[in-house]
Amino acid sequence: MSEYHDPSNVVNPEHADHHIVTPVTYGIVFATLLIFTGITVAAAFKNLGILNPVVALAIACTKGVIVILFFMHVKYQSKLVKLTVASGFFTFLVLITMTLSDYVSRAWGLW
Amino acid sequence: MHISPVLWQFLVKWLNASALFPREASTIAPYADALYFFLLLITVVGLTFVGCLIFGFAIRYRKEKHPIAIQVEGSTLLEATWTIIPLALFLIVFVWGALLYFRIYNPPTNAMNIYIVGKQWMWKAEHPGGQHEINALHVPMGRPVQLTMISQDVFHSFSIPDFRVKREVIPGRYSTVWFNATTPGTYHIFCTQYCGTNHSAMIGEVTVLSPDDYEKWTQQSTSGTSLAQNGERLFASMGCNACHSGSAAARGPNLAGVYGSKLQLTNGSQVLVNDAYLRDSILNPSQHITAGYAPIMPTYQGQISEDGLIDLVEYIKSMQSNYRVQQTLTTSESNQAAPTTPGVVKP
Amino acid sequence: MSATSSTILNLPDQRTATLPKRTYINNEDGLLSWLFTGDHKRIAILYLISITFFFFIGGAFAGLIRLELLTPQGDLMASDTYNKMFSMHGIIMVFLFLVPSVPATLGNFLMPIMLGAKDLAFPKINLLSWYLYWLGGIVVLGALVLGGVDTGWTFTTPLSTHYLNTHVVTAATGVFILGFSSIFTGLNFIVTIHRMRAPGMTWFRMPLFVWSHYAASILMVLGTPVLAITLTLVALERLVGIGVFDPTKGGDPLLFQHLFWFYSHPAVYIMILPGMGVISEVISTFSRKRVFGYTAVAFSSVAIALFGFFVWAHHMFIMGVSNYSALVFSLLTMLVAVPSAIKTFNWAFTMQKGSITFETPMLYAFGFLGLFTIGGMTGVFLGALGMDIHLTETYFIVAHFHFVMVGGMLMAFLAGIHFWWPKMTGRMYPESLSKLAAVTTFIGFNLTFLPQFILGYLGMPRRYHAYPPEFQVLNVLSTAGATVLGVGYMLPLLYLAWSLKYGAIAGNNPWQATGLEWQIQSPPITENFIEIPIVDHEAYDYEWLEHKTAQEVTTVG
Amino acid sequence: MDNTIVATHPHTHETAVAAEHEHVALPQHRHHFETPEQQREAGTFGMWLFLLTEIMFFGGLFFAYLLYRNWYNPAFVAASNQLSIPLGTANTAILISSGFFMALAVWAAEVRKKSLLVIFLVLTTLFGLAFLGIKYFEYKEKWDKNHIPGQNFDVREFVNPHAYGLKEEPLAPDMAQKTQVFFFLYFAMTGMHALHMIIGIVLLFWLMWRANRGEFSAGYVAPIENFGLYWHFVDIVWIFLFPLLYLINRHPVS
Repeated sequence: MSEYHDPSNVVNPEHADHHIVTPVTYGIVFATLLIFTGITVAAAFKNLGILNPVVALAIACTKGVIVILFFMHVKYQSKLVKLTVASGFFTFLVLITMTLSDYVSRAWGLW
Repeated sequence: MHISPVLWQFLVKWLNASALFPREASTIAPYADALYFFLLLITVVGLTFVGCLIFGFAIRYRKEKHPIAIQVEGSTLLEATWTIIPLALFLIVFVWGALLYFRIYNPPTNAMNIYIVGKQWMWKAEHPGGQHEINALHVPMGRPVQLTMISQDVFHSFSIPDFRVKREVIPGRYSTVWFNATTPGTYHIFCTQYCGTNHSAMIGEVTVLSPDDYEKWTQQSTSGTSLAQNGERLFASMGCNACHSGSAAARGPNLAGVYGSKLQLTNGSQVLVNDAYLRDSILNPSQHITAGYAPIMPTYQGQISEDGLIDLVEYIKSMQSNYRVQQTLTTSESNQAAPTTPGVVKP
Repeated sequence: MSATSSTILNLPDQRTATLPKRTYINNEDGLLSWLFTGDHKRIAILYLISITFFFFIGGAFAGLIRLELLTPQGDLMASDTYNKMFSMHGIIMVFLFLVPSVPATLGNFLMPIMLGAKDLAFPKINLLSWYLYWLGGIVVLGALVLGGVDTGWTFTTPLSTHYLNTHVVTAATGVFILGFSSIFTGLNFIVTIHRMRAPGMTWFRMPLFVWSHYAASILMVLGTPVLAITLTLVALERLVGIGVFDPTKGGDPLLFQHLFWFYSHPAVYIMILPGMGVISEVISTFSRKRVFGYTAVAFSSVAIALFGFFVWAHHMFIMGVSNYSALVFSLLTMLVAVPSAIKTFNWAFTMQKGSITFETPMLYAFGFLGLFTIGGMTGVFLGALGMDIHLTETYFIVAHFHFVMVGGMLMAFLAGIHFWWPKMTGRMYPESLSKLAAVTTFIGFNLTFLPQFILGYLGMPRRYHAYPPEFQVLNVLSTAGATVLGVGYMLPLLYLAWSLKYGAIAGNNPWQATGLEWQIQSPPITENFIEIPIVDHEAYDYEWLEHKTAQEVTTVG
Repeated sequence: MDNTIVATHPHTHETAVAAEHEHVALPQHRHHFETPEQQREAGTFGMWLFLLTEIMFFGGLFFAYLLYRNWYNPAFVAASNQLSIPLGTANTAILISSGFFMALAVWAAEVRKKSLLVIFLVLTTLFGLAFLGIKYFEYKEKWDKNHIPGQNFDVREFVNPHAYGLKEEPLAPDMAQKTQVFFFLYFAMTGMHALHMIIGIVLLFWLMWRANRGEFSAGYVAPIENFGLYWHFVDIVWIFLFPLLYLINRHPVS
């Protein structure tokens, strides 16, 4: 174990201090998630037409983001971790949009 | 392109004899070759350039001659140059390639249609006039030919190198390719998509005939009943005419003249009726319900072979007039009786 | 040393020189100390032995394939056997050799040292990745022993799901496991690069070898799981008949193609990028000059990784993707070709005003530059929509990717192995024999694969067991070339093994290179560095090296 | 593949010796890291990279779902309405609770409360098991109704729902066949999710055992934190699966 303390790992932007989230925050997040679950079930029984899946997905995304930010501590993490999370969802979107570009435009006919 | 014809002939002969390039036997081939030569040119120029750089530097700056290296950071100007020039070249290639792609995959409207069914491991060609071929295809010279292709099992790929055309033959979906052969002769047909044990035996020959010879060939090799006639029989025997009787009170829509028209569907969309639509609405009817009709048609998935579907499609395509509808009814009444109408072959 | 000598090789006096007493090799003894090691260098050696083993198995299949194609008739083996041969050749070479080749051997060995770290971030995961590699390898070999698999390495549906009774599921399981081996390697590299750099080692002081591995690792981590789920679906489709890829049940076989190529196109960048890193190091060292336009080369690696995710459908131009989609993917394909062009020119200009010597690694690097240029340019042929129609699924494709993968990657791998051999083993390889091997490989390679371009344009389809007789002349040439190529690959195996005992003692820095790995003893100690270095100079700083050497001389003198 | 997560956490070679303060070297500190801080961050970062691969792994399934839902919407609606909303909702709540207790467990480890940590880990496990239990009954119902894709798949309920007391619109026979695609994706997605849960629960037992020995109440919390990330990721997958599979179209057809 070297005594040398590496300064670049502490002052560099990839570093963030170890933050402890309190149980109160967790409790609030927990309640919010349950409420959103209720809303999404209720919304499914209303006929909103095209908006139904949009609402369902919007709520799911919100819940997901809340979990990622608080339960998974990303809000208190370094930029590096934030960027990592974002890049994962970005690549997922690339997969979806680029593949859909084929399926959607197939219906446009052959010129 | 205006090269002296003599010179051109010589060039073509020389190229053919040395077999570095396939024959140019369709109208598309020269266009494909032009792009190929352009690409070959930039490759050779690029390779020569890189080669000259490497060998030039290697000789000029070898250690014996240049013992102390001079450190250079880089050069934005130079780097920009070799970013922009390749980019420009590649974009030219892209546009050129795209234009060629549309030329190859956009059949002219007056193309004659031949159906190809691929299966492990043979090609079946079905001419609308009732000529059936296996691993062979006869086409007239100087006339655009469109191939409507489908696979019965796995992916195949229909390739005629001398025509520079190729297209994947997919299960469950029609794909098309077209060509206009320019020189009589026989050419290879290959299946280029790996399709199992006898992949390399899935080959055939396309024979390009002069128009007269082609006429003779069609006379001699017809099976006697056209695809549309086969389809008519099938139409009756599957009981399609029970609903698609053409009368106003029928439970199914009138099919006369439906081919090529625009249909309004119950789900609100508008579709152009083509081969693919007809095939799919036999197999998956509920997704293609014409506005005003109930979704009662059963699926025929697994009950009709691809050949049968082609016959049906060809029959529905040929139902362009009321006369044909009446014939259908007559046929259905006399049921299995041989159709009396001559096979309508779309030119 | 005299300024006019034609080599930069600087070996210690062989009469007095010995290998260092304590190295990572003899730090602990016994087979178990290797099998349970956490040392990245030992794992690299384990990987090196493993991939060499699989390379020669895959190579044997290649030899048999070429032998069969000597004559137009299918007379050497039955078509089923032939199909199994090329499937196995593809699966072994792609998943068991090319993907792990440079990253798992040279990358594992050098990455921590280049960053000034004692080890990779997760040594146990690194070891696990090697075990997964073997597990996957054994399952793949198991599929072979049980009777083979004949899907081709692409597992095309519905052929692989409904029309074959060979061991598709076994092979897919093997590839699935290998995927996780590759994911763990990539994950380890990314964390190491981000978190384990020595003080002063900023991003733009990292060697380009590290940059290219970083780019490749991103692709491994993000691409490979898609392959995993795709193969899972294929296996389920085979076992249960679920119908996601089966058109008769409403599935779309093209969905398989999309998902498969979403991984498998980036996979070719996983294969080639680490090779590019090796070339950067080699050319710089033997030109005594920093890499021309360091930033451009570094960013072009990242650009390739990024664009690499947007171009997969160019494998499907004729497969019935929509024309609009084909246009987009073709355009993006043209864009991804640009960074490769930038790299090639930057490497060439690195030599400008340098002081060039021609040791074996440099010869391999020259080979790489030439072959990669051809391979890359023929990629543009295939990216051009209209041209692709005629060329795809023919021997042109085969030649193209062998130029990139074998001509590019394998040349780079051999360049790297020769370059770092003294560091890994402490001994030099025999120079003249290895030069002969480099030249043999180059000639053999061109003889094998240049005729295949012509065959491809003539229209000979790939994966054909028998072919029309007019293609025979070119096929004979190709087979002849393959023989020469085989000799070219056997040679290094023999003389490198020989050099383990009889090679000249290399000393710490035989090439007088600037990388951190050359400043420590060879072979290195288990902890790599006696004390963690503090980096105060950029990569490829030859003036710094000269200064340092001069100082050492004064101190010692 | 997931059991490899175990190895993500740097192992201990010796039994934990209580370290009083962050700056005192922990026995779990690995020699090749400069500081424990560096080690912890490397672990978290590595875990996140692993979760990226999980995103892409599920991504393939999600894309297949998206595609076929658009192609065969009526079949997806009808088949989705066969799933039980009360059970689905209950499961969502249970899984969120499990995640909540996991988050509390991480907190307990961070503030070094050993008994609380063990209690929360036990609660996490119990709720996880409850989720799987309910899932079992849901699967069983599908089995009884022959709604498992394969040879015995039964479409009668979709072709003629009124005969079964359902208020659904009947599906055309060809569309009814496509419900099989939905059920396959349902089983693939929830099954893959359940597999992740099972692996997670196995890991939880292991963590409980270690926590009970006091390994995580002396400042070394990386395994708990990283497992927490994994467990929450599994939650997130379910948060998306629930509306996508259960709530496609619940309102009466107007």
